Amino acid sequence: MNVLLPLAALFPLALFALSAFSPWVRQRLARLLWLAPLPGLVAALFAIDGAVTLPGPLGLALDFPGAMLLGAAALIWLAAGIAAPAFWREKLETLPYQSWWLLTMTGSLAVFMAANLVTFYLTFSLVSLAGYGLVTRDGGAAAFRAGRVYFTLAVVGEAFLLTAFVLLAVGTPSGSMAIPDVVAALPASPSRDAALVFLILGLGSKMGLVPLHVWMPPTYSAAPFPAAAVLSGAAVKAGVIGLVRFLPFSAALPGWGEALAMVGFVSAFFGVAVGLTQRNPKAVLAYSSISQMGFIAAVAGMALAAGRLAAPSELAFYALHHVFAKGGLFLALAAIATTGPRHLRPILWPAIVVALGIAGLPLTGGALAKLAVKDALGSGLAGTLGSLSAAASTILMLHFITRARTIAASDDRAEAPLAIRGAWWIAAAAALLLPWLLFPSVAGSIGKVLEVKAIFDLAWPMVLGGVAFLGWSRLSRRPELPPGDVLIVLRPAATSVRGLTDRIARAEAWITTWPVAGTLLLLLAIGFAGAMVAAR
Amino acid sequence: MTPGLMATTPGGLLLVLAVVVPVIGILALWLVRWRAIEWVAIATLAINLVVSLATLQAVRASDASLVYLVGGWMPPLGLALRADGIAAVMMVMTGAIVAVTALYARGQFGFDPHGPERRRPMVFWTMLLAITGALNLIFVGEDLFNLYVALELLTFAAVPLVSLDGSRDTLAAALRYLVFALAGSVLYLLGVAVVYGAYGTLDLVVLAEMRGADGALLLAIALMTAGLIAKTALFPLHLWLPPAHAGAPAAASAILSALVVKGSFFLILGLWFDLLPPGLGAIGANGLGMLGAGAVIVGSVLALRQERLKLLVAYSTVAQIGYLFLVFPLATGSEAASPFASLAWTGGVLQLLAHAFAKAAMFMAAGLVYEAIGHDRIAGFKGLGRIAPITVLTMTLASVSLMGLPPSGGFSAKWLMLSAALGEGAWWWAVVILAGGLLAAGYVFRILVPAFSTPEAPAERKYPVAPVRECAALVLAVIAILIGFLPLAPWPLLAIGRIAQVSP
Amino acid sequence: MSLAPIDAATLYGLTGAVLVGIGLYGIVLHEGFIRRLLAFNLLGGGVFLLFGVIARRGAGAGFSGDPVPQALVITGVVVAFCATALAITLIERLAAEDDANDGDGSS
Amino acid sequence: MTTIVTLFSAVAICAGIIFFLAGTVGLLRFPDSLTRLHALTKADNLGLGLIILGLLPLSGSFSTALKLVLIWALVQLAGATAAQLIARLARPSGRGK
Amino acid sequence: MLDLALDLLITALVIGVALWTIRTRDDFAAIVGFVAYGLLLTLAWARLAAYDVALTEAAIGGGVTGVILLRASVRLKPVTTARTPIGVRVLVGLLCAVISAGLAAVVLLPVSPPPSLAADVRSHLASTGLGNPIAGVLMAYRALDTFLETVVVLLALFGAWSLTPDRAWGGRPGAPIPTASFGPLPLFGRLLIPIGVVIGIYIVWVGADAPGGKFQGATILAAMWILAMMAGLTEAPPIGRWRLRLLLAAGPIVFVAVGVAGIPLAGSFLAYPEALAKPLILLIEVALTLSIAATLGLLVAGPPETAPGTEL
Repeated sequence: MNVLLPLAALFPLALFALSAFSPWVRQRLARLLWLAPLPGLVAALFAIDGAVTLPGPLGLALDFPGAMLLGAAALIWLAAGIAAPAFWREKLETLPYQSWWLLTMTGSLAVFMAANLVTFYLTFSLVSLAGYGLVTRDGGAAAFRAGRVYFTLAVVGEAFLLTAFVLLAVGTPSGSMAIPDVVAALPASPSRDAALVFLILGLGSKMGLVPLHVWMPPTYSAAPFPAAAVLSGAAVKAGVIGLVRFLPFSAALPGWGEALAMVGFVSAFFGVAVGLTQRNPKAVLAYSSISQMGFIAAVAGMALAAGRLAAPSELAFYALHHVFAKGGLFLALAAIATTGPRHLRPILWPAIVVALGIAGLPLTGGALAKLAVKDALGSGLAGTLGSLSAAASTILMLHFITRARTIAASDDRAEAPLAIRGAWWIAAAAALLLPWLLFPSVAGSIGKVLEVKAIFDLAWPMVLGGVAFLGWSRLSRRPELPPGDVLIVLRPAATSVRGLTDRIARAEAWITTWPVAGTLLLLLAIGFAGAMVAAR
Repeated sequence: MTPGLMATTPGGLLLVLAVVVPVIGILALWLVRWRAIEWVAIATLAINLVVSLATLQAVRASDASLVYLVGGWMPPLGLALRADGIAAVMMVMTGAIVAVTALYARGQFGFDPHGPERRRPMVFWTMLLAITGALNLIFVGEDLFNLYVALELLTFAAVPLVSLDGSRDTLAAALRYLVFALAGSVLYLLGVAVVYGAYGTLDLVVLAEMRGADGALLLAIALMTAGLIAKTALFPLHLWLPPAHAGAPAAASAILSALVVKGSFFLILGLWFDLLPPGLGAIGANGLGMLGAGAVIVGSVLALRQERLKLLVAYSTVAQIGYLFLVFPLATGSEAASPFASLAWTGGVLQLLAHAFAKAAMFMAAGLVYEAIGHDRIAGFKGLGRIAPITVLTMTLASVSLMGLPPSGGFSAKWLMLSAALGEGAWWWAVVILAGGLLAAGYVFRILVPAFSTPEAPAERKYPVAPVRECAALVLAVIAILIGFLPLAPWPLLAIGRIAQVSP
Repeated sequence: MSLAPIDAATLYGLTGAVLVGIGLYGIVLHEGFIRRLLAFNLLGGGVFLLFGVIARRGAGAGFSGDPVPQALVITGVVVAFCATALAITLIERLAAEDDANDGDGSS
Repeated sequence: MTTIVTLFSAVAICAGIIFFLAGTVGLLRFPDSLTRLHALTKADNLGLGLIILGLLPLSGSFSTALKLVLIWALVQLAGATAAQLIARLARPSGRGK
Repeated sequence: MLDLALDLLITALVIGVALWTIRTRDDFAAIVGFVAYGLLLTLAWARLAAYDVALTEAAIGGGVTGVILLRASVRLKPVTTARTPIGVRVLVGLLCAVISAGLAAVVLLPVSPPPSLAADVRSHLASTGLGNPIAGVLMAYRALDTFLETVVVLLALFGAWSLTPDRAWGGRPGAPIPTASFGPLPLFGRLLIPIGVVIGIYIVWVGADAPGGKFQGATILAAMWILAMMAGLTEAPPIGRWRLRLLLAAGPIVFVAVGVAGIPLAGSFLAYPEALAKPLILLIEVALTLSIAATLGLLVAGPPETAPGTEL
C-alpha cells in the first residue's frame, strides 16, 4: 500500500523521461496525458496514512488532509489533461509542452505527500519553477512579462521557505527533518518567531497573500486556459498544504493567529475590490483566487489562535472545493471562448452555480466548505468578517459571470470540442458533489447542513452581495486597473534594479583593470596583516 | 616535537605514488609512439584514481592521517607528506573528475593515431597529468616551500591549457592569468620567507606545535593569504578567470574551473585552521567572508548579463568560489568542539565537491553544445532539447546542483551553511547565501528555458557527437546530484587527522 | 625584541625589503607585460635576498650560512626563471599574432 | 718588500680605474656609436688589465692568479667580438644611431 | 669599516639600478638595467657568503633571463605607456612602502637566537657523502623539492612549445639562423665553447664538495650550446626527434628510478643507501645536468617557428 506513494509521485516523472528520449512515445503521449495523475488519485483513495522513506534525504507520507488535496489535485490535472489535447492540438506533441506539463504535475502531486523538510522544499520549488514553463508556453510579450514576475516571486518565495525550514531544523533539538517532529518542536524553539514569519512569507508568496500577490493576476490572464486551470487549481494549493502541515495548531498562538487572520482578511477584501475593476474574466478569477486564499489564511490564523486540532482537515476540505471550483471555472472559460451564443447555455448555467458556490450558495459544495470552516472562525468579529467576505465573493462572482459571457465566440453555431466541455463538466460535478461525500468525515453529520439556521447564515450574505452588485453595475463609470495592480508601482522598481545591475557591471569592469586589481591585491595583503595584528 | 607523531604510517607509500605516478606518466607520454599517447595518459589517470581511492580507504580504516617521511628525514630538516580526511576526499574528487575528463577528451583536438604528431593533443594530455600531480601534491604536501613549488607546477600546467587553441584572445588571457598568478605566488613566497625567518622551519605540523602568535607569523599568513586568494580568483582579484576559463577548450575549462582554483583554496584552509592560533582569525575570517559575499553577488549579476554560455559558466565559477569563502567566518564562529566538526566545515567541503562535479559537467556540456550547433550564444539555444537531449539533461542536473535545489550536493552545502549561519545568529551570511541562490536560479534558467523551448525553424544538429562523451558529462552531473543523498550532518571523515587537532 | 646590529646581513635585508616594494610597484603600475615581468624578476630578487639574510644570520656548525634557505633560493631562482621564460614566450607569440592581425588588418 | 708590492698594486689599480673613467666619459660624450665603441673597448680593456695586474700579487695562490688572467682573457675575447658585431651593425646603416 | 662601506655601495647601486629600471620609459633600456641589476645582486650574494646562490644568480637570474629578455625586446614594438594618473601612482607607492616597511621591521627585529637548521644539516651530512651542505640539502634532505623542480623546468619547456603555431610543430626551435662559417661570432664560438664546456663540467663535479652544482653547471653548458646555435655552428634539433626527448627526460627518469630504488634499499622514497649515497647522487647530478642544459638551451631558443623540413 505504501508503494502507491512513490508510484504516484514518480509516474509523471517517468512519462517525462520517456517522452524526452523517444519521439515515438511523445506522439502517443499527447492524448494520454490525462493518465499521468491517475496513480495520484489511486494513492489518495487507498494509501491514506501510508509512509515510505526514499533513499537520501527524501521521504513521502500521506495523512487525511493530504489525501483530500492530493485526490483533488489529481482530479483537476486529469480534467485539464483531457482538455489540453483539444486546446493545444499538435503543439502538445512537442517535447517542451509535455516536459513542463509533466514536471509541474510531478511537483504539484508530490508536495502533498512530502514527509520531511527537504522533500517539501524540493516539490514546492519544482512546482513553482516548472510552472514558469507552463505560463510562458504559448509565448507572447504579455506571457513573458508575466513569466518574469512569476519567476521572481517564485524564487523569492522559495528562498523564504528555505530560510523558514532551516530555522525550523535548527530549532529542533533532535535534528530530525520529519515534518511532525519539526512542528512539534516549533512552539518551544528559540527561533520560533523568525521561522513563522518566513513560513508565512514563503507560503504567502505561493498563495498570493496581498503583498506577494502581484504575480497571480498577470500570470493567470496571460497563461493558456489549461495551464491556468492547473496552476490556479492544484499548484496554488502547495501553499495551503504548507499552512496545514507547518502551522502548530496543537499549541495556541493567539498573537500569530490573529496576525495571519488579519493578513488573510485584507487579502480577501482586497482581491474582491480590485477584481471588480478587471475586464478580463481570467483576471477576475485570479483575484477571486487571491480572495479565497486570503479567506483560507484567515481561517488558518483563527484556528492557530484558538489552537484548533481539527483545522487541518477543515482547511483541506475548503481547499478541495476551491480546487475544483477555480480549476473548473478556468476550463469553463476555455469552453465558453470556443462556443457560440446558441450552445452557451449548457456551459454557462453550471458555471453560474459553481461560481456562486464559491460564495457559499446553499446546498452546493461551496456551502459545505463554508460550513466546515465556520466553527474555526468562531462567532466574534472573525465570523462576521467571514460572512462579509462571502458577500464580497458573491459580488465578484456575479461580475465574473457578466464578464465571462462577453468572451463567447462570435460565430453563432461554434461548438467547443467535447473534450473541453467534458473536462469542465467533470470539474463542475466534482465541485458540487464531492464535498457531500467527504463532509461527514470532516465536520460531522450532513444534518447540520440542512438546518434552517445554517442555510440562513449562508443566504443573507448572498442576498446582501446580490443587492450590492445591482448597485455596482448601475455605476456609469467604473475604475479600470490593469491585472497585477500594484505592478505599476513596481515597474520603476524593476528599472532601478536593472540600473543597479548596470552599475555593478560597470564597477566590475573597472575593478578588473590591471592597476586596480593590483592595488587591491596590495590592499588586501596589508588589510589582512592589520586585521590579524589588531586581533592579537 | 614528539617523534611518535611524525613517522611513516603503513599506507604512506600511497602518497608518494599520488605524486610520482602522474610525473612518470608525463615522461612516458613524451617518449612513447604518438599513437599510444592517449592510452598512456588514460592508464596513468586510472592508476591515479585507484591510488586516491586506496588513500581514502586507508584514512578511513586507520581513522588518522597517513604520513610519509620522504627520504627518511624527519621534518623540519626533511619533507613529509600527510593525507588527512579532507585531503583524501579532495584527491578522490580530483582523480574522478580528471579520469572522466580524460574519457570526454579522448580523440579530441584533432588526434589522428595514424597521422603526424600534433601539438594540441600532446600539450593537453601532458598538462592534464601535470595538473593531477600538482593537485595531489597540494593536498598531501606539508612543507610550505614544497607547496610553493606545487603551486607553480599547477600554474605552469594550467596556463598552456588556456591558450591551447592559439587564438589572440586566449593568448592574452593566458598571459594575464600567468603574470597575475606569479604576482600571487611571489606574495606567498614572501610569507614563506618570513615564516622561516621567525621559526626556522617550514613544516606545518612543527609550526602548529610551536603555537607561535607573534607579528612575523601574522604578517606571513596575511601575505600568503593575499597571494593565494589572487590565485583562487576571489572577488576583487578575479580579473583573469572569466576570459581564461571561457577561452580554454571545454575539457580544459572543466578542469580549470572545477579543480585548479580549488588547489590554492585548500591551502588557505590549511593556513587559517591549522597554522593560525584560534583567537586571531576572527576579523580576518570575516574579511574573507565579506569578499566571498561580494564574489557571490557580483559573480552572479555578471553571469546573468553574459551573452555567451562559457562566459556565463565562468562567472558562475567566480560566484560559487564566493560561497567557499563563507566557510571562514562560519567555521571560526561556530561553538562546535572544533571548527572541523562544525556544520560550516562540512558545508564548505560539500560546496567544493558539488561545485567541482557540477561545474565540470556544465563546461563539458557547453563544449558539446558548441559542437552540436556551432556556437554558444545563449540567444540561439532554441530547440537544443530536441537536438542534444542528453547534453540538455546534463545541463539540467548540473544546474539543479548549482542552484541548490534538493536532492543535489549544492543543496546539501547550502542547507548546512544556512544552518550554520542561522544557528550562530549570523543572519547576514544567510542573506548572501539565499541571494546567491536566487541569482543562480536566474542565470541557470536563462540557459534552460530556451533549451526546452520550441524553435521557429526546426533546428538540426550540425556535427555528430560521440555518445560516450555525452555520457561522460552526464556521469559527472549525476555524481553532483548523488552527493545530495549523503546525510545532512557534519561528516566525521572530514575531521580526521587535521593538524590543529593532532598537535595538542 | 632587540634591534638587529647594523651589519652586512641587516643591510642586505633592508635592500631586499626595498626591492620588494619597488618590484610590487612595477608589477601593479606598468602597462606592458614585459615591464611587469621585469618588475616580477626584481621582486623575486628582493624576496631571495630576504632568504639570504636569514641564511646569513643562521650561520653556524661550521657553515658560513644556513644551507636550507640557500637551497630554497636556488630552487626559487630556477622556478622564477621558468616562469619568466614561459611568460616571455607568451609575450612574443602574442606580438606575432598582433603583427599577423595588423598585417591583414583583420584584428 | 711587501710595501713595494702593495704600492705597486695601488698604483696599478688606480691607473686602471682612471682608464675605466676615461672609457665611461668617452661612452657618454662621443657623438655616435662607432666612436663610443672605440672608447669603450680600448679604455675598459686596458683598465681591466691594469687592475688585474695590480691584483696579481695580492692573490694568494698561483691558481687564483691564473683564474684572474683567464677572466681578463675572456673579457678581452668577448669585448672584441661584441665590438665587431655592433660595428658591423652600425656601419651599413650610415653614421649609426 | 671598509666592508660596511662596500656593502653600502653595493646596496646603493642595487637599489639605484632597480629604481632606474622601473622608472625608465624605454623598454630596451629597462632590460639592460635589469641585466646590470642581476650582476649586482651576484655581488650582494657574494657578500652574504652564499657562493652557491651567487653562482646561480649570475648564471640564471642575471644571465639567461637577461638573454631571453633581450631576445624578446628585439621582437616587440616599443609601446608608449600612457602615464597613470599621479594619484594612483602615489597610492600604490604608499602601499608598497607599507609592505616594505613591514618586511624591514621583520628584518630589523630578528628572533634572538636566529633560527637555523645548520646544525641539523651538519649532523646528517656525513651520511649523504657530500661535502657541500647545500648540495646535501638539495639532493638528500629536500630531494623531493629538487625532483619537482626538474619537472617544473621540463613543464616550462613543454609550455613554451605549446605556443608553437600548429604548422610549425616538429620543426627546429627558435627563429631560423643562417649557418655562417666565418665572422667574429663563429670565431668567438670556436674559441670559447670548448673552455666553457670544461668549466661547466668542472662546476658540476666540484658542486658535491664546494660551491657549484648541477643548475649552475647546466646553465653554463646551455650557454655554450646557445652560443653555438647563435653562431650558426650547430643547428637546433627538431623537437620531434626521439633522442632529444630522451635527453630531456633523462634527468627526471634517473631521479625517479633512484628514488624508487631507495624504497627497498634504504627504506623510503628518495632515500640513498649509506654506502652508495655519493655515487648515486652523482649519477643523478650528471643526468640532471644533461637534461637541464638541454632544456635551458631550448627554452632560450624558444618554440619552433618554421615548419619541419623547410631548410633555409
